[in-house]
Amino acid sequence: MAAITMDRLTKVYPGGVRALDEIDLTVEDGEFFALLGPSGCGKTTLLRTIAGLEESSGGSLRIGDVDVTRTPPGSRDVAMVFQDYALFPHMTVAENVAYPLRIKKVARGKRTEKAAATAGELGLADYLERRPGQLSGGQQQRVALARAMACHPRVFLFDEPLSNLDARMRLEARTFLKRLQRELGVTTVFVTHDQAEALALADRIAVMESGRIRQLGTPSEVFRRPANTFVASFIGSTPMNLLDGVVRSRGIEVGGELLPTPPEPAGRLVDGEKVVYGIRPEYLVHSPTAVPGSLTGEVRVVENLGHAQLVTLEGPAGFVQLVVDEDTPVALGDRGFAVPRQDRALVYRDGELVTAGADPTGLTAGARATGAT
Amino acid sequence: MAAITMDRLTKVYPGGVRALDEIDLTVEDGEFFALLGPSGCGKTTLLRTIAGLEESSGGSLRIGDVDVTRTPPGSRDVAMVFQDYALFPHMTVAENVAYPLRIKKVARGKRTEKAAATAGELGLADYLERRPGQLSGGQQQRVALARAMACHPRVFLFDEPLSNLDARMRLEARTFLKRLQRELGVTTVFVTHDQAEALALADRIAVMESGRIRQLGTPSEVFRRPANTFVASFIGSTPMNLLDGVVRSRGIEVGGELLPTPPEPAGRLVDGEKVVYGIRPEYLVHSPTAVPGSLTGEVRVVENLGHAQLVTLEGPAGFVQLVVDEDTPVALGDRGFAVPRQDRALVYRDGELVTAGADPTGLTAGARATGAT
Amino acid sequence: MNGSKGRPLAGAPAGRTGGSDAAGLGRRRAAGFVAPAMLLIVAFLLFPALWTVYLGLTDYQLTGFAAANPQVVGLENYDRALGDDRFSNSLVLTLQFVLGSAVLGQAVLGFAIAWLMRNRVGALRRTVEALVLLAWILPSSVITFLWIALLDRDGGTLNALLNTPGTAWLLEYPMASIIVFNIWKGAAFSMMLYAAALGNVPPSHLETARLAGAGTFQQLRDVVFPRIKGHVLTNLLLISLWTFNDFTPFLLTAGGPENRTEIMPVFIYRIALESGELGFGAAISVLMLLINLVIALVYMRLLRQRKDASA
Amino acid sequence: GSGGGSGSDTDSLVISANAIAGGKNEQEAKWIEEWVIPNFVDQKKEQDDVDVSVSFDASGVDDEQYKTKLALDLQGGSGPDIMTLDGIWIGEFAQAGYIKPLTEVVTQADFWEGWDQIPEAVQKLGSFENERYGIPAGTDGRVLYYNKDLFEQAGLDREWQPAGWDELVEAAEALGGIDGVTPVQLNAGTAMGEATTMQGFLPLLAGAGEHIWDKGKWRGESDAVTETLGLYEKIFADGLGDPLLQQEAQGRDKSFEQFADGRIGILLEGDYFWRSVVHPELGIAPMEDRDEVVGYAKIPAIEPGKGIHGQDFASMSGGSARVVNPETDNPELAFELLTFMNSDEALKALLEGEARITARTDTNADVLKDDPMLTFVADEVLPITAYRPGLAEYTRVSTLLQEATASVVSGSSAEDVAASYREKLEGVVGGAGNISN
Amino acid sequence: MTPPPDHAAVPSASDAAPVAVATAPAGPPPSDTEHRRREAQRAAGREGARRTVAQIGFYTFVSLVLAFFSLPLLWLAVAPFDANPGLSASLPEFTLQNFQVLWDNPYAMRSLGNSVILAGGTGLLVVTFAALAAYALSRVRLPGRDMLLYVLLLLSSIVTGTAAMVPLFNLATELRLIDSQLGVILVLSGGLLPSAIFILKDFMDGTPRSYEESARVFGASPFQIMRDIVVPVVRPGLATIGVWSVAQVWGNFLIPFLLLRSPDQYPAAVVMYTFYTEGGQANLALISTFSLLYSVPVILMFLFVSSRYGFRFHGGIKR
Ligand SMILES: Nc1ncnc2c1ncn2[C@@H]1O[C@H](COP(=O)(O)OP(=O)(O)OP(=O)(O)O)[C@@H](O)[C@H]1O
Ligand SMILES: Nc1ncnc2c1ncn2[C@@H]1O[C@H](COP(=O)(O)OP(=O)(O)OP(=O)(O)O)[C@@H](O)[C@H]1O
Ligand SMILES: [Mg+2]
Ligand SMILES: [Mg+2]
Repeated sequence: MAAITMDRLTKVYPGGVRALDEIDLTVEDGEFFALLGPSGCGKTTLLRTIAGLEESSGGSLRIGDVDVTRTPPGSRDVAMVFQDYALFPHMTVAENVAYPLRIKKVARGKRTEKAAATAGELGLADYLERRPGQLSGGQQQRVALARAMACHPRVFLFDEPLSNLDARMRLEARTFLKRLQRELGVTTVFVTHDQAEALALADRIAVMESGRIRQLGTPSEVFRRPANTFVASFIGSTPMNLLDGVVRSRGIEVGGELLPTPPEPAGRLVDGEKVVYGIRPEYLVHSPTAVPGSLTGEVRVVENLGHAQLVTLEGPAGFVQLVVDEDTPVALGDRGFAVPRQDRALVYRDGELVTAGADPTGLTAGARATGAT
Repeated sequence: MAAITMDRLTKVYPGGVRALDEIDLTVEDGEFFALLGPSGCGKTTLLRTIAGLEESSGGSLRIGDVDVTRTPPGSRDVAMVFQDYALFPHMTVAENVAYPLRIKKVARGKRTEKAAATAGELGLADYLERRPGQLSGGQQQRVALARAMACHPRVFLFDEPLSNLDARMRLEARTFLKRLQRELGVTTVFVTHDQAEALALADRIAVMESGRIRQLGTPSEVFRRPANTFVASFIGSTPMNLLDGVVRSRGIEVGGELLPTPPEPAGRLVDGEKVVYGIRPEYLVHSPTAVPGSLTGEVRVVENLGHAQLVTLEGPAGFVQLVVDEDTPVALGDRGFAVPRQDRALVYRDGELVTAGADPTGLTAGARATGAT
Repeated sequence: MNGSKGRPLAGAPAGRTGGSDAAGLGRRRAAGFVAPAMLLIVAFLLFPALWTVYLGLTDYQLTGFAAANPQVVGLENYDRALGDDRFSNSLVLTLQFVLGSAVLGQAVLGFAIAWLMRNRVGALRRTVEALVLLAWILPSSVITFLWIALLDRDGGTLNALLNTPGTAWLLEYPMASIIVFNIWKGAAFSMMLYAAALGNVPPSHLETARLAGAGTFQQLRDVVFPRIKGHVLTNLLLISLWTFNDFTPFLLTAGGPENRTEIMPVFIYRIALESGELGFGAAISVLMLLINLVIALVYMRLLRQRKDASA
Repeated sequence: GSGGGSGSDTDSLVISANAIAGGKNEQEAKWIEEWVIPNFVDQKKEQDDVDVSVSFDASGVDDEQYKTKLALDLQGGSGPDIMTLDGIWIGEFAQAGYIKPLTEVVTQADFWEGWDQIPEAVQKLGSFENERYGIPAGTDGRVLYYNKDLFEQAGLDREWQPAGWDELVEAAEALGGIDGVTPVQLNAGTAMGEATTMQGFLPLLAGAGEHIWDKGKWRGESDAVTETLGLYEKIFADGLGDPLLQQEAQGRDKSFEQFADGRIGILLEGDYFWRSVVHPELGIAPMEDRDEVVGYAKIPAIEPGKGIHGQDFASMSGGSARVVNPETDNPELAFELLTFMNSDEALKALLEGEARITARTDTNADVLKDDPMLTFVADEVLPITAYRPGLAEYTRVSTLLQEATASVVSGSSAEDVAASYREKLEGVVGGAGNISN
Repeated sequence: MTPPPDHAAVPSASDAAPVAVATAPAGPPPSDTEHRRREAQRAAGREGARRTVAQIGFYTFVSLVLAFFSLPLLWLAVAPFDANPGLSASLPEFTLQNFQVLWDNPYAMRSLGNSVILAGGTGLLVVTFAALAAYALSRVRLPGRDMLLYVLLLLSSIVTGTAAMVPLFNLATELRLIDSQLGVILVLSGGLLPSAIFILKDFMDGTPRSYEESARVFGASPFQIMRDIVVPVVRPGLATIGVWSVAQVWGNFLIPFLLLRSPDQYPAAVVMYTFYTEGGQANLALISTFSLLYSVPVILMFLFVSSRYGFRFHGGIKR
């Protein structure tokens, strides 16, 4: 009923910036969908186009069964939470939450009641008479959510709602948001530039770059099998090691070492061709002593990740990062060896993942298929 | 030589807010020291007091061998990088970097040369003639660093320098900063509210709460053995599970289950007393089937952490979070069991860690000892 | 009002106006918002102003034959004005007045107060601001009496205070007196504007300069001024225009002694009201407008330079 | 009424004057509101059984502002039915067509019996180019005041009437012998404003035989003008007057004080000086022994018989006149009210027993009989007096004259000043064609 | 005079070789420490002195400002209660007689009411219309918008002068606005609007777009957005403009004098001129007392507005 279907949706700003470039995408009903990408890639533009705050320059947009491409924002039945929450500073929490109802001409008594109920659900019952300036960031965020929920929209749009919170609160808010969306079951599009947030929250993720979607898939698809080096370097709380390599008959030569060819692309590589060997720091196993088929280097930086350490080695293959258990002693200047987990290594040719079959971007088949349902 | 020694340093703001409450602390020469704590705990105040931007209300402050308690900021030989970088928008990168030298009346030719050299070290050679508005966040941060470095201060002060960067850039910048500080060897105090950043970067960490230091130690000390529940709940990329328990003769009863008493506090507990049982999500092992001595509950939320999943169980002990391997299938609504790693579990009595001996806060012995060197 | 009919129509042009049109106003509705103000402005400002420009081309007088039969005399009035010593005298005086009281006086004093009070809260700041603002909002006819009493030669408060009995400030230092008077009267606007502007200067910028060892003057030069240049120019533009058109000094000195304070609005008042030469007066008003225009252009030029510089 | 008028069902009239209750010229305002209006309305009711309504537009502002407002009203074809105008505005208002000769407005205009009570010379106050525009409301006259005690001290007669300017200068020179006394205060310069022209230059010029405006032309560099400036030169160059006093903004007030203090010998002023300045009780510079010490004499012509109209003496007068708006809906009724306001009875009601020169001889005879000075002005001065030209250019010419005297006072020669005056005059009155020599 | 702080403690390190990398940890000679300590002490001493001087300077300046701005007001506080006020603020011979006289004056008290009507009406009109116009101009890009504002600003200087009185008067006559307070309000509003729009536009430019967008997503119409969101948010600006325009009207003499006929309608500014004698001398007793009464409403308004809405500018031309 409230799926969002974009068909060749395009947005060109007056200055000529092509912020959305023929986006084909379907967000399923009830799905928690994350838009991820670097600054300026068009995430906000896409969200605003769905909300109707920007008029599309081409293509069409449907929410549920209705074509809303030309519908003004107030009639699209969507609610948006802005990065700065956009709480009205002169209204109390109760008034803020009730505002959409006021616009919809709900009688005063009824809307006060409803606003109080919604705010109550989000644990704001004690703050109804405060003004936004008197609330902490996390509370403000909940007010913004309550306001978005108050008029039971068919779609939630969140533009980086967590980025204003401090690190600690962000974690709590994220869990809260996830649980809330599960309970309400409202289709949700969530913009972020923090990949950890996207991975943690989303049912599916679209990774964007300069107005286009570079990969579409579930968090684990995107995390485990980034469709291209762009996505690979973008996803993961520690960036993936992307190392230049040359295909040899018995493996892939990286920085002078021969590493075993991963199973998937195995049959699809040509001897002597240049590829990029991708392996996440989490999938490199540390060894203090030389091991054949491993990457090596001198320990340059050790960063504490809490229960583990991120070690940066500098060696013939360049910088290589790997995650080492907290109990393993690693000292600066030591020589270290990193053994790749074969089943997790990926190979990119011309920036694209070399795969066994189906399109890893999830774009052609996936999007079309879901679009057709 | 350029250690920073604070002796009962106190700052009371005109309104009566006691932002620093008799801080005793020594930051060693060349150390990378992180100040961590929730918003409003006094981190910025401490930094600004070191810089001389706030006048202390009591106590003394030494940089190196010199008492600088009453010295004006311009004469303390410290450099500060602000959260917003504070780059002068009307000056080019070169002019920005040269600004401290200009104030110190270094001749034009010499200071241009020096500024260019410093900027060059930070990879800014190509941007010397640009203005800050034309640079990306990461580049701006490097300009701010270059400006701070330009006059070779004895101390660097950083106030959340990374919080304006997007998540991806933050990771890169963090590694860069760490390497730079290593090379320069300048005493550095770094304020953050992001514990992951503090853990990754710092030689030592002070965790603050309302103007006081609650724990002082290396990242792994602070991570593994938080001295009190405040620090425990603050440190860690996923918050520690802090569960109410009662001491029994054969273990600690948490949510009806009897968990083995961790070895350290073992002899120090009294039967029947109420304690808090602390265990990090990373140190809980998941089991789909019932295991004795485990915490149990229904799976409520599953968050993808990339190579792992954060699972929230709701059970008799309340909410329990644990980290589960990415390959382990966990479905919402399933029943799950979490087995604590005994050697990592902690016990808190009245909010304080029950330990085998030495003061875990690192404050009394630790601080004094370092202060005396 | 919120009925579904008409909405898609209204929404369509709204979107096209670009990102800054956050409320989806659209040009048509925007025109509707502007219309009432424009209507009043056209009727009671534009139309009389154009009429005045026309009057400036005639020999129209309030009374006499020229009132019955005004003749279009072309640029004669302008010719006469430009050759008139009184006009050039009043132009020079006006420039002194504007420069002294607005550009130097109000702007500098207003800035000084705003700067020194920027970090203050509480009674002191409120008192200072209230007094300064009071001078701004009291009616001119009242404050001129206050100043006449202050500057009076026998028994005036100032003479009593400075122990300079018998000094006739308004006669001996007429220009200085009205300049000081106008500073007193108008510093509030600059103070408020600069207080707001200084609020926009990030403290971290000032502190960076302090850490580098910069003194107050260097902080102002390197950090504050570049940052608030736009406000400075808005402020100068408005207070210059207002001071240029300020008639209040007439109530204090009546243009005297010996026309030594006959600034342009006073000159026009005398021409138009005392001599009834409305055509000539209108021509001088137009000349005054042109001088204002030149000043505005100079300011805007500076403004544009600033834009280029920060681009 | 016409412009300011209310509904036209009943006959209604509006009176306007620069007077307001509780403020400026309160006496006149109260008189109109409390005496004129009720009495006139009653009278109409009783005599003609007509209901009329009369209202009063009060204002209390500078004369220029009042004039401007009236002019704006009149140029738009509206305005009050009856208005008080300063005598010197009559000409410029007439030229602008704002007001019309009374005979053109009201058929009965010439048949008012009051005209007989107003001297010909005084009627000029409400006239322009020999046409009556309004009825003069009151007038004044200028004389030479002198301090009898000082005269005695200088060895002069206590009773003094100079016959020519020589005698004036002689007396001044005699007074010059007394320490700390300024022999003559002859208003000059721009700080004195119109007082320089009215209580200085113009009466002297009349004594030299000329009007400043005559037969449609302004006087330029004529002999009389030069001679008048010459007198200034004589007085101020020879130290008979105090040049500094002429430059101060409060110079006129100060000269009054000095006269009252016995520090000025001779002073040219209007009867206002007698009534309101040195009046023992009401004056702003009161002289308790005014009646004994202050003498007054007519202003002499340069030589006997050389004044205007061949007079031996000269003076200038001012005052206001009440005028009927030509656009009024009820001209006859308005004129009736006008004459009512200028009846003997009405004027006496206005004065409330105070001594003041009115336009009417019969009234003056009654109200002035206890005041020898005002009687002197009414009897001796008014018949020989002159009025300023009521033209739009007059104020500007007056300013030029003030500037001219200022130059003489500060040391320029009368001839040079006269020449440059003439040059500037051309610019002000629209070319040499409007100037006579 | 204190020495300029620029010389304060130039650390010797800044003159050292520009190789900070690796050299820093190598301990500098002990004399350097000694030098630093001396420098630091000297700097601290100078800082102390500088601070003292700065404090003294600050309070001197503030006292001067307070004196400068309050001295002229002294007369207003004293003269009205003086039986024989002169132009000096001497100790009064206390009386309330002047107030009694004014109370009995037929126009004085009423004129204050008229002033309130004129100023209030104009203030309301200017604030409302300027807010609408400034909002639209701030949000919708019209070609030549800035130019238009500048031109109007300049033209307003003609119309507020005396030379334009004939056109204004004739216009009012044609529109039958003579002797009507509405006429005065309209004419004054026309002159004040350009400056008001100019200043208010800055305020409008400063409001975050996201407020409006979020209301818009809820379906609020532009008018509702303006009423519910923008107006409350820029309230300090509106208050500022309101006070400003009221103060402008409150002191305006010429326009109400020219356009009004019946003294019953005169505002205080006009009535104030009537307290002069026939000879043009001011009746100081009445004028001072009336000045006080005349000032009280604006002062009250100012206090009300500043305590209620704050009274400040945002400002300036941005971007
Ligand atoms: N109103 C506008 N006019 C012109 N160009 C615009 C406008 N808004 C955005 N853009 C441009 O469109 C592109 C996409 O912008 P958008 O705000 O959608 O990026 P984003 O992915 O949300 O970035 P961020 O993470 O920084 O918020 C950018 O290049 C931006 O400069
Ligand atoms: N200038 C000031 N006047 C009065 N109180 C202040 C001032 N600056 C800070 N405070 C108060 O002092 C306390 C400590 O503030 P501080 O800025 O040091 O916190 P912080 O740890 O840096 O917080 P954050 O993470 O939000 O930056 C807070 O309670 C704050 O409200
Ligand atoms: Mg965005
Ligand atoms: Mg802080």
